[in-house]
Amino acid sequence: MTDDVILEISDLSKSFGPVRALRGVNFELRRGEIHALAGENGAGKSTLMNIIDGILQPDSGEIRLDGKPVRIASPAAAQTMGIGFVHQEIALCPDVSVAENIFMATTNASRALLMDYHSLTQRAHDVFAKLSDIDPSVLVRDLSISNQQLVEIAKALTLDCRVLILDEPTAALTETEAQVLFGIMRQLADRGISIIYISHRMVEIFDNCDRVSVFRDGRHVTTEIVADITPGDVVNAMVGRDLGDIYPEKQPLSEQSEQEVLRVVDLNETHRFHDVSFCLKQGEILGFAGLIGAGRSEIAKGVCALEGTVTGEVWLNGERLRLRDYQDSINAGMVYLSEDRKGDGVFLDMSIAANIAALKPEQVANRIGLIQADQEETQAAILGRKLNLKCASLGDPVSALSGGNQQKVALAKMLSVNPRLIFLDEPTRGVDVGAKVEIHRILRSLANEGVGIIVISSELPELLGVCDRVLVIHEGRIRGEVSGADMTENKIMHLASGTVPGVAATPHPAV
Amino acid sequence: ETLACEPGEVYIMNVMVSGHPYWIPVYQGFKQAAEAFGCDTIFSGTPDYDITKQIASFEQDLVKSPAGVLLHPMQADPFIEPINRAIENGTEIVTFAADSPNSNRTGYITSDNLAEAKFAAEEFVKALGEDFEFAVLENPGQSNHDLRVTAFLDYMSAHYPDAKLVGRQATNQDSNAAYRATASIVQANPELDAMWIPEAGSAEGAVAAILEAKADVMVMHADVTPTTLEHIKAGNIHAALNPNQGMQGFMGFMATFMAAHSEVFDPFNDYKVSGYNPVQIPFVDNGFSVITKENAESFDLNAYMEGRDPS
Amino acid sequence: MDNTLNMAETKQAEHAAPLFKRLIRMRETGLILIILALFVTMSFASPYFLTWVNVRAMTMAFAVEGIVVVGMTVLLISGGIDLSVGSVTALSMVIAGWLFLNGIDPWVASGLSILACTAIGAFMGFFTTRIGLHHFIVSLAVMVIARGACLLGTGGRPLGLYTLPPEFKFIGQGSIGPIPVVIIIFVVVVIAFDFMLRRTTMFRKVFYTGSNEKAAAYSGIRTKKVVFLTTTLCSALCGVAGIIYMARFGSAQPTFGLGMELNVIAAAVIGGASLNGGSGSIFGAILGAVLLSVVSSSLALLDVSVYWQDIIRGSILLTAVTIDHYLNKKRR
Amino acid sequence: MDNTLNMAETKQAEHAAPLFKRLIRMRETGLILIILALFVTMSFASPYFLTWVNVRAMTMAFAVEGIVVVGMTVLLISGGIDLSVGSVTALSMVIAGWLFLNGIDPWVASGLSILACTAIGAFMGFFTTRIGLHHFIVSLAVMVIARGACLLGTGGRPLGLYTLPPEFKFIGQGSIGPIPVVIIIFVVVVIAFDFMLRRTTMFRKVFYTGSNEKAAAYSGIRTKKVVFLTTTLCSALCGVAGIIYMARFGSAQPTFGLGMELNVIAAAVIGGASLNGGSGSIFGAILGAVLLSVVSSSLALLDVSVYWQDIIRGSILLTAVTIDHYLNKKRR
Ligand SMILES: Nc1ncnc2c1ncn2[C@@H]1O[C@H](COP(=O)(O)OP(=O)(O)OP(=O)(O)O)[C@@H](O)[C@H]1O
Ligand SMILES: Nc1ncnc2c1ncn2[C@@H]1O[C@H](COP(=O)(O)OP(=O)(O)OP(=O)(O)O)[C@@H](O)[C@H]1O
Ligand SMILES: [Mg+2]
Ligand SMILES: [Mg+2]
Repeated sequence: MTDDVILEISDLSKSFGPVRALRGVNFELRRGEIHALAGENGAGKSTLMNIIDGILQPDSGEIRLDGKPVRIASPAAAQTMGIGFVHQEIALCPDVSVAENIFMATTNASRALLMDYHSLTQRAHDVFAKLSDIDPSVLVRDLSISNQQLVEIAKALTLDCRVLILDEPTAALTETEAQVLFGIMRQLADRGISIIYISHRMVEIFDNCDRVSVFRDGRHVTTEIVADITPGDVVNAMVGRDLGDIYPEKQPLSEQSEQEVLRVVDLNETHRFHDVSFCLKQGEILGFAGLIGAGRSEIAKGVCALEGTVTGEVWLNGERLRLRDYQDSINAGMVYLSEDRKGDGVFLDMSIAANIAALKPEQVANRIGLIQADQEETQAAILGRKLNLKCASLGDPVSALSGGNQQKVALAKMLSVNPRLIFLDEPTRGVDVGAKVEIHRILRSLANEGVGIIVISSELPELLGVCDRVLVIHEGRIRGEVSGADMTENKIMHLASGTVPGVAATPHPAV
Repeated sequence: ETLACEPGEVYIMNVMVSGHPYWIPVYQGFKQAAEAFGCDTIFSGTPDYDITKQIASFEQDLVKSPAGVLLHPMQADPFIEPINRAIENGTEIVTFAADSPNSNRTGYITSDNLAEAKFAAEEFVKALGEDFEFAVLENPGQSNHDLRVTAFLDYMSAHYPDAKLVGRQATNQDSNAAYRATASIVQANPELDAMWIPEAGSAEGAVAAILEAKADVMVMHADVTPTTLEHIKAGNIHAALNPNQGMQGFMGFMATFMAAHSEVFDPFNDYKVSGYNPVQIPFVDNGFSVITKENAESFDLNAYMEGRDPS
Repeated sequence: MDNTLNMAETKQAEHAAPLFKRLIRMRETGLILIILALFVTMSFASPYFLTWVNVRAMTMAFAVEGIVVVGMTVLLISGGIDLSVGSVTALSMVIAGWLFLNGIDPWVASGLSILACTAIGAFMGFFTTRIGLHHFIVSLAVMVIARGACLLGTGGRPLGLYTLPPEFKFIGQGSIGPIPVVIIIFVVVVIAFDFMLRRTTMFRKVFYTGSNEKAAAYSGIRTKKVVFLTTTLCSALCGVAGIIYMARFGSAQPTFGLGMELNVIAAAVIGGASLNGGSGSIFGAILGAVLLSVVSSSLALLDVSVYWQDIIRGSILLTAVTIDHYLNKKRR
Repeated sequence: MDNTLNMAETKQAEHAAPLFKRLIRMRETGLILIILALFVTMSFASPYFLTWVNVRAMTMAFAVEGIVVVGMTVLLISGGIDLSVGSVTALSMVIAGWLFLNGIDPWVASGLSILACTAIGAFMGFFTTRIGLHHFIVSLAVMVIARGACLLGTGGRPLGLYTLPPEFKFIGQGSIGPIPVVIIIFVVVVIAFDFMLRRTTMFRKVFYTGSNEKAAAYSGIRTKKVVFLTTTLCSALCGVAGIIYMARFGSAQPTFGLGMELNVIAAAVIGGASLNGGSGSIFGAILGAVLLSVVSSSLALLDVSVYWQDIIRGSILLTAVTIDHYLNKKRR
């Protein structure tokens, strides 16, 4: 790492109407460093990155590249200046092959008249050699959200850039893929490329980054060398207070109830998963672990009758459910929080309040089915406050929110119906530490109230921290179960990658 | 005392698809008659093929309290109520080229579609004998075109049962559709001798198809466009039957004007007691011209309009 | 915290000048201003413009089509589109007229006809939601089929129905006081649907579905059912419109409504409906219809040359939409 | 891993029977099968169907419109739509015809006319990309304006252009060997654009833009420019089509092409173009046009009653699209 500054930002401000997203921000990026950005949801991180990439124009302030003031008018301009960007929200062309998506920018910049699909596919294979085993010739619309994220990353890695911005690239990745990414990042940095890395996972920042800048409420708070500080310091600077314990207390062994909230027997789906049986006791938080594409999401959706044709039995609070579709599941009190918030979690162009009411608009309506605007707002305000949602007005469209705040809206939507059982697929994806703690506390208290909680997460520490018991899924089957002292990253990883012969899963509950 | 308009007495001619060139000579006749009586005229209607819009434009005409309206009602019955209301409020209504027979309109000016059809049939027989194959294009839904075709078919089957109808396609005045239909008909019937087409737009496409197939078909159609005129000159089209538009407009004005000045007329009937307008003209035939190679030169609308005001 | 504070502020501001604020924030305000401007200009340009007869004629010109606009708007919001509205409206007239001429009571005939149109909508709904074809292509095919059925049922000639009983014709030709029944029906339908669309949970699901069908499905909404129902509703309203037209015209015209689809969709889009679904309002769509209709009517009233009318009409449309766009941009 | 296995399998199979596999995987195969089935049925039904003269006539019936289909398909892929194609085609005839009648060399007149149409496209492109209005509404306004300009330029009367020099008429009426020039031009345009759209980097950007405008913009593609250009291209091709029509019919008809837009869009959609942009192919769109045209021609050839034709046509369209949909579903 050298000290010469490649990118310098001074006194940058940006407002969206009444919302002041950035207020006089200063920031500098040095050659060959990996510079982490931390800050609560809505602190202005993505906004700053969008400005650096020319997607947004600042209201005031200066950007200097190599010491020279520049105006970055568009992503195209940013590209010619050597700035590459992996967006927080996946932006891929669904109707186009993976290979073409990866080399879209290259195609755009090239002077070649004709496409060379063969070399494109070949080069895409090369890129993926390190990263994953996605077939470059499939259409992006057929990929799962995590694989799409990998494509986004692959896309950035092919850019010939000097500054690489990664905005929460690991939010949907598991440890394995994330580690590969960190390896590549380090190689790039060693070649003199500067990387801005945004993440809410402190571990990642402290394991992989050189410096960290903290933002709060649109202001730059501090920049430190990572080696000089502790995660606690960063969190403190971000939130303005000490969070204490990140994970709530687990369920004491003594209090374990025999009462079953959920029992799933022999759930099968021809292509996606097989012979899935498990149960969830009252007061317990259950986790699903597994690699990308293991089938965790599919199982949850199968239980809720959300997708696919599923055979098997589902019992909720001792009652056999016969669900025709997800509506029935909601009516029975069983809901599923989607992992793809932009694709199927929120209605981007509708108001926050309307989003939160979507599961059961009847709840905010009077007896003859008329929606009461004030009830709708009140419901949203209560849940919003509970989740520390940051917004200008509850009437704003969700698209005006920062990524993490959008996630909170999706979560609030689930909580709005007072469910009996919630599947949470990547519940804290993109959510800041402070809110994360809050969400974990909420989950625990819901569990204590008897609500069934099943968490699917790619972030192992989260699973370990929150869950009382974790099921490990591998290729559509439950490969094993860990709990108590057995619950270690190591054990789970082995089960998840199939390197350990499957231990007997939860014995079939006697029917 | 001669009959003439009071100052500000205005007569309106209201049509549908007002951009269609058919109306131009009609309106010229209307205007010429109006000038002779010192009357003002307005050309009005809707540019669209839309009954609701035509009714709206008709009702808006009435806001101007005209003495009379010469109306081409797009459909008969929808205009009954508006026409009757107009007459009640003192505006006389005469229809032309299409009628609203159940309304109280005082007159109806039209060319005789039956006569046109009969003429065409006889013309074919004269050239081809009584035993030939023929086809028609048509435009279902448009009453005068419909009549031209059905009358022709009725006449043929009644008088010349040996002639054979081998093709009957709807092309709705679209030359490309007419091209396609005619091409197929000519394919399916290599012996085809004659075609009768109720309007000129389809005729353009039909002739193109016949020329391309190098078929020997005798074509006749109603109305005329510059292109079909050229085809007539070149001998590709045998003849066109064109309603006498000038007479239609001229007589149309006369009928409307007389209806508005009915006080000069005191006929031997019950009109005074029953309270209807005495100038009742059930039907005026404005006649039609047969356009052939010989007289085609005189039917160039652009030449006719040279130096005339279209509005 | 920031958000609580901000929220409180907004609340307060709303209370300070609630009506004015709400008006400014309304999507439709721009259109209203444009239409007002048009009215003011026109009443200077022509002394006849603001007469009752003219206003009545202008309203009658779009009132029945307005009912179709309502159906189309709901369908557009749910993410669909329907090109068959013109022919289905015509078919509604033809079926009812044909039944009437065959001795069936006109009210019963009308009911059956509306039912038939509803069935056509259900048919389209089936193809779009169950088979998964695009609305555009399904409704295009149905547009052609329904027009063919009109021709078949009438032999291409309008059915004269002046023998309809006067109490039936009253729907289309009568007035209550000075106000035509047609306009009353139109206003009732518009207000009812505008209210329902804004307020009922049922119609809220239409917005969710159109905004993001997948997210709606993930919210437990039976999106296929929603789209099926909006498709059916649109055709049913075409059926209703056809009956009113029949009563108004005293005839059933097989060629009625050619090109109506573009007009109706344009009205909804001018009024803020998105062709991608998820947004739109009945009130806005009706304002769109008003704008289109008033422009046409004004040109007719001013005796503008036919050869200029289309050019002016198109230009006004483009200008109005542009102004509306800018007004909305500012307001945001 | 599961998917690696699958990939390997696919790879292997590809090598085994590459052409066959590729054919099966092609989006257009379903349509080709349907059209083939239609051809086989028709050649049993009518001995005239498979004659050269009939095939030639059927091809002539859609060849010129096919050029417009090409432009529309590219525009649809980029995420736009154009309702003005019919009137712009007519306007092209009118401008060129008017200039010719005013003494300008027909080739120069045609060039100027195509230029004017291109300018109209640029005008629409400006409103859609710079001002941000929806293609639907802008092109609707332009459709009305262009139709008005046709009326204004001709006084509503078709321009007789019989005096066009024979070497100019050759474009529309001549043949090279047994093959009409019109068909040659059509085939060249189709092959050229199909190739460019599949292979050139320039046209790939059209796909990227239509598939996800944001993603394309993030990759540095000037998406507004792309959409501007596709909008312009579509109108320019309408200009070309108008000139060919003029040469073919020897006249300029101000009312030409009414309703053409639906036909053209339908062809593209049947051929796999998405109304949401991002997918489609020229080849498929032309197959769509072939399907529509062959059905019409066949009904005429079989002398099916006018009153049944629309019903049959619509039903065949719906059936074909449904079959195509299922064939594609299977293939995936
Ligand atoms: N298009 C927009 N319109 C209005 N407000 C916006 C818009 N985009 C962002 N904001 C606001 O700007 C602020 C900063 O958002 P930004 O996306 O930069 O946050 P962030 O730090 O990236 O948060 P996260 O960690 O949740 O991604 C937020 O309050 C957000 O609501
Ligand atoms: N729509 C789909 N069509 C075909 N296969 C699918 C579809 N959705 C998912 N799959 C496949 O189903 C398997 C399970 O996917 P799922 O999303 O449940 O995995 P997961 O364990 O949740 O992992 P992640 O979400 O992290 O990718 C994967 O192989 C995936 O490719
Ligand atoms: Mg962000
Ligand atoms: Mg998942």
